[in-house]
Amino acid sequence: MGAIEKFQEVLATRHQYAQDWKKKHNGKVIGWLCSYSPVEIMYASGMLPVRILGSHEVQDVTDRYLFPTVCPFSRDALAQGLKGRYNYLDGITMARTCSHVQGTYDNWKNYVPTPFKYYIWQPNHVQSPRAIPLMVREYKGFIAALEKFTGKKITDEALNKAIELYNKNRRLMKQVYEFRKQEVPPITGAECMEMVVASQLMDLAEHNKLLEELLKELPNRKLDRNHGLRLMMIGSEMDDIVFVRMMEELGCTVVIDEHCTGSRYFWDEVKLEKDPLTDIAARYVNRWVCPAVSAEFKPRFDRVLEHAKNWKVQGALVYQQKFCDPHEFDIPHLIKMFKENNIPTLVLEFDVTIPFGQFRTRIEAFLEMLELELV
Amino acid sequence: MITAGIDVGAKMIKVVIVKDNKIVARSINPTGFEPVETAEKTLGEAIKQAGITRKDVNKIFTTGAGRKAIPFADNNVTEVTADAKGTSYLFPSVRTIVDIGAEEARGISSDASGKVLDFSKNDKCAAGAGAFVESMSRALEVTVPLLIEISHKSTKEAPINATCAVFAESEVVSLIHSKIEKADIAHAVHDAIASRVSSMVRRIPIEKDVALIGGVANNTAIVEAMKKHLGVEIKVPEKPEYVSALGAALLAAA
Amino acid sequence: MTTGTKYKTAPLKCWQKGKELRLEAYRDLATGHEQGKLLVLGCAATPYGMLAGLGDFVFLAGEPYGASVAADPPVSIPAMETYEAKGYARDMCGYMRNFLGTMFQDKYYFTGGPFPKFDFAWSVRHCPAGHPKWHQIVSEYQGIPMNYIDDETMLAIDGDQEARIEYVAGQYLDSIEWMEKITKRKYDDEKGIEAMRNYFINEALWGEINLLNGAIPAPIDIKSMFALMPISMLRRHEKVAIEFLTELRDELKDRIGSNIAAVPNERYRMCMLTPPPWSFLKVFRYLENFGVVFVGTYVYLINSGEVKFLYDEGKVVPATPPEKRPGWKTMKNREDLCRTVARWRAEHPFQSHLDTRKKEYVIMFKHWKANAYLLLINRGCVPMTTSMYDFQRDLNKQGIPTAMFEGNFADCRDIDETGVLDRLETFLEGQGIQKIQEI
Amino acid sequence: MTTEFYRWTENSWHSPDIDWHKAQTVTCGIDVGSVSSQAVIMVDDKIYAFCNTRTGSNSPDSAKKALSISLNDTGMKQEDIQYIVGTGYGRVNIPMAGKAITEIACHARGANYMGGPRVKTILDMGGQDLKGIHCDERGKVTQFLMNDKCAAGTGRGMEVMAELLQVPIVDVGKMSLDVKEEPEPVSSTCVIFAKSEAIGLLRSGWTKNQVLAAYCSAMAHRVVGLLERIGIEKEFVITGGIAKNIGVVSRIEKELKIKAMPLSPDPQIAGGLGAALFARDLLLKSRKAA
Ligand SMILES: Nc1ncnc2c1ncn2[C@@H]1O[C@H](COP(=O)(O)OP(=O)(O)O)[C@@H](O)[C@H]1O
Ligand SMILES: Nc1ncnc2c1ncn2[C@@H]1O[C@H](COP(=O)(O)OP(=O)(O)O)[C@@H](O)[C@H]1O
Ligand code: SF4
Ligand code: SF4
Ligand code: SF4
Repeated sequence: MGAIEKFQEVLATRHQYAQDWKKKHNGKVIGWLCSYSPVEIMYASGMLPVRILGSHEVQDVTDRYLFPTVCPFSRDALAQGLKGRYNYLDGITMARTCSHVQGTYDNWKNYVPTPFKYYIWQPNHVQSPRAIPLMVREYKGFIAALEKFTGKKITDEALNKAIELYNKNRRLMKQVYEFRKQEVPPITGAECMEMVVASQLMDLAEHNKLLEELLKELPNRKLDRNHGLRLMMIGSEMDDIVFVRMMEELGCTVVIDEHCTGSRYFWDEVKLEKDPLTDIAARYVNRWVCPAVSAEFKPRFDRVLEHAKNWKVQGALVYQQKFCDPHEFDIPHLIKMFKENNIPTLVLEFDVTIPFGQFRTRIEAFLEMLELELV
Repeated sequence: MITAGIDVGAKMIKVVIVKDNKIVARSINPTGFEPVETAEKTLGEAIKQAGITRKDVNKIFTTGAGRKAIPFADNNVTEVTADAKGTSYLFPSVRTIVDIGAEEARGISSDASGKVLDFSKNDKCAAGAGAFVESMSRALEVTVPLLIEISHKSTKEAPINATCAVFAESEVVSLIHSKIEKADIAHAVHDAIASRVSSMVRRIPIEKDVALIGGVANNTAIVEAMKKHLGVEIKVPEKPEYVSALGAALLAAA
Repeated sequence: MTTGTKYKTAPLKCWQKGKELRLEAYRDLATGHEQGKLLVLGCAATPYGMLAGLGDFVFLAGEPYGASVAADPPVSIPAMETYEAKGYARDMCGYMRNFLGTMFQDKYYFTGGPFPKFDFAWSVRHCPAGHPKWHQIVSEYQGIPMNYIDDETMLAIDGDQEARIEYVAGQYLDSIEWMEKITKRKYDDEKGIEAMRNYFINEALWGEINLLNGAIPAPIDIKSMFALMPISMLRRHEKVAIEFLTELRDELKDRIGSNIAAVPNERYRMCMLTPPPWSFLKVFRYLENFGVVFVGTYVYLINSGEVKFLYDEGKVVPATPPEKRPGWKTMKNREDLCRTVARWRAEHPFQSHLDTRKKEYVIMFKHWKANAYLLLINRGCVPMTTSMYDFQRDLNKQGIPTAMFEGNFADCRDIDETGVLDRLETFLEGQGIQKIQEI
Repeated sequence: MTTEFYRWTENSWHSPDIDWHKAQTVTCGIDVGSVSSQAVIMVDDKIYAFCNTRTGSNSPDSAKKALSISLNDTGMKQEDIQYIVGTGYGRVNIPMAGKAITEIACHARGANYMGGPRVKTILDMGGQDLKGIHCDERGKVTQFLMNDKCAAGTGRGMEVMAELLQVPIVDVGKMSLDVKEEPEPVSSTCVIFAKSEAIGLLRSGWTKNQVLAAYCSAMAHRVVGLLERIGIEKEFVITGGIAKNIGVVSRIEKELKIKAMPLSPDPQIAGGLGAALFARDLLLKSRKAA
């Protein structure tokens, strides 16, 4: 089985994977809810960190808990908990960011039987010089709670190891992203998405091995498909791989992304400057910012544009989860920025499930618009 | 004591006459644009059926969306109150009532005496009600009874993702294109409604027994799907569309 | 149904004075900038008294401004449409849409004239994502500097609360330096401290006034309170507000002493958790026909008043101004000021944690001797509604009846008035409350 | 079975003057929309025949039907058509089509043909969608926007209303203009709830015409809202079935303070026409390559 198939398999059997891991390592699994959750610390505690994601099926269990204008991503995630699919979790954590996911966390805490729960008070004024010192102290609280729960000390050594592992993972994934710069990318957007989402579900030691294999394979990999136009995907959370696959079949390739389940999540490494804890804190304060915690367009937009240029995109798919207000604020401004740089955009709004017919028409029309000559 | 309850629904007007705590007549007509006349006519039919005269009727209560428009009524009560009363008369053990009408669905939690403890209604979208079934039957080009019949024969799940009744129609068309069996689509339609209604009903506590009333309770495919979604047995009265009118008549006698 | 007792009513004596003060506050908003005062944009939870250190200022809180526009549909609808035409989403904060709409139209609501250019925007981040994002758009559009303090939910259960107070105090200190830099004015610590002192006193007074509605019959109804709220909202840093609120409080006490009611047929007392639908305040008048009196709303107390909750005893009492609390210092310098504000914000957040809020809701309900909660689900406000169903369940579990309706409270297009009245009537019917026939 | 008021008149036309036997190219565009299907036959660069019919529950059949109606009395047979492009909602399911192109590109192209190179903004109001489209002087799309959340303000919405009021849909526009006073525009954005609102208006004594006026105003207002987001240029046209509803169109023009440029022969065939034009391009290109 190739690396990509393995990622796909983990995605399809994520709950089984986590439970098998538990058995094999006689270990514990901790779920996390927002990409600001410090995975390094969780890993250093000996637990397997897994991201809590939805299943994109119609469900009718969350309305009782979350008002319908809470973003579908948050509702879908809570539904999984309410349906008992995450009953194997030993713990759950969430970094203070967006009030929608916060709703998921609050309700999870009260209505899903997960033994260990910890809310990390992530400073939301990331531009303040006061943020990193606070982050360090908040992480100390988290570490103390984890130590108490697992009965195991989290040493600097363990933290350093986790940093090394995650940094390596980030580096390797970035190398895979480099291949997407090629004129005929040897890997599709959907496959890359599978890779990144799998990194949020798997033991990284294993994921890294797969990445190394993949990197060996990529130089000679040829895809039997029409790669079409080069697109970028930008927006809030996005793990609807079925959708991306449908889209790429219409004659385009997603060559780069900027979203919470993709590059925005993993791009920044922990810079080794001071002690491990301060370094991790600095990463989560200075990382590629999510609009949920930023009141400045510029830092994010500059990076988005740089990505768009480096990967030579021909059009951008700007999307949001329905009702995702942090991103909705940015969208008109993002569109303006793209327009000023002659990159056409298509805006889509995602729900737990997607009416494929309508979306398909929009994407096809967008692709037709991008083609220089239709016929 | 003889009392009448008139349910002035979005689609149908229903009348029930109760004599000494017993149902003696029922009648129904499409509401149309002249609800007062229709109500008068429907009441007349019921009176005839009961073998009494208009003067014998001691009191008339109305309920339903158009309840305030009937000048000859003595008083009016909301559908929620009427539903709870009517259901508790038919099934004293019921604590949760689901009423699905043409355009509105409701969940009601009540006690043994038929007093309302809590309720919820669909606010935003009409996607989870009888009108949805009707527009789907049109999209599939089959009658409602046939839609229900084939729905029971379904063997596969098919998704309907759009919440809007109008958009769902085109999803149905695209399901037909993807060569999905009509039976499976019919099933999906009912499933979609049941899912939306259950979602709304879940906002109130669901306690046993559960009853389904309103015109749509005649639809056996919906009843099946509701059972599956709520995970409980569901009682359906005979002539479920008359329960609100019955409740109004009983309240008039109180 | 019996009609019940009929209470004596009398107009409020201080009403006229209140009206004048309110008009004065609005006038200031309209002309203050021309008189050389700084014009600062913020949000309702911003401790704007601190701005006094920079000299005279006019502070515009976005929410009450948005509410004023929203209450006036002929102005509000075109404003929101202007906003939408710019490509912004319709499902965002209703207050913001009204605010930005009039900004894009260049129509200042209070004057009808051009929309003012702010000197800067400075707020707390009371609504995760919301406010600073809103100001970001203003800042971009008007080319003005903005800054904010991240100080919400500091008492979240897990973690190091003292560290957060330091973090927040530090941000306040930094922001004073920032203000000095962008306004090129020297910050006078004395003045800032003085104004914040008034601010705290006014918050406590307004809180106390809200608590007085625990009396039966209620001495003041919610619509009058909404009318007087701008004084406590806009002028918290001023001595005149202290004088007025003291007078109001004393008058309410007198009314309680002589059994004077706000609504003659008080039969059923209700309270709320959120602000009302601004374009549909007549819902309260309608409910008076059922003998329903509204005695208060939780958000009232939280964003423009302060009370003290005694969780263990299940009680609520008037708040003491921070400096008088055991273990707190008298403010002498800028550090004291910032630390006091930070500590105070920790205890008096706009959004406390879910579990804390649940406790407070019940305490308020009992204090107000209410019969039911009216829960408004505001489609235009995520933080206030995310967990409304959860609250509802929790309240019901404790035997508290709840009536609920949804809509957007700052968007009249998104309130189904007939539907709402229908729901409320259904609810009251279930509670055995019927319209009072011919009083 | 009662009368189906939502049924608009199906129509077809063919040119008595063109002799297709001598043509260089004979191409066809078939637009299977959610509500209606059109086939447009082009002989060289001229419209030769078209028809407009209701879409059934299955798109291959609808396409076949549209094609055969447009061929009626022309002597032309399907084999005589050299290239067919499918468009519209059912485009992927048109067996005789050589290629499928979205209705967005086709409407722009068709509007460009009928309105000339000056056309900059196209408002397509069809059965289920509202589309605002910008195009260049060749009819190539440069930007577009579609409604998504709600079906209110679409042709199907209008059909629901026509049926409710038992007014033939073709008369809706005219009747809605025949009023002295009209109620406030229907406020509900939901088609289904709008229906209840309309019933309420009728019951409180407003006439059918007035209720229609209220609904047309509401629809026009929503459409203008969408158009404003994409921007409107003076050179603007309306395509799709609602272009035939004078009640909605005149209210849109009034709100925008610009008149839509007239489109002939029929604004509803813009999609099919665009498809036929693309078919011609494709045919010529393949000949060149060969
Ligand atoms: N025998 C039946 N089978 C299926 N659906 C039915 C049947 N009878 C009534 N209905 C549905 O019930 C709805 C009418 O229900 P009713 O409770 O009378 O509504 P309302 O009170 O809103 O007028 C209609 O949408 C109709 O399709
Ligand atoms: N002659 C007409 N007069 C008024 N309205 C019409 C007429 N013909 C069609 N319509 C309206 O146009 C709608 C269909 O639009 P159309 O563009 O043909 O839809 P689509 O292409 O999406 O199937 C109908 O629902 C109806 O409301
Ligand atoms: S989009 Fe932002 S707030 Fe939401 S989960 Fe991702 S990082 Fe967190
Ligand atoms: S940032 Fe957006 S997508 Fe992410 S949790 Fe918040 S609302 Fe949902
Ligand atoms: S989506 Fe459809 S059912 Fe829902 S509000 Fe809109 S028109 Fe109504």
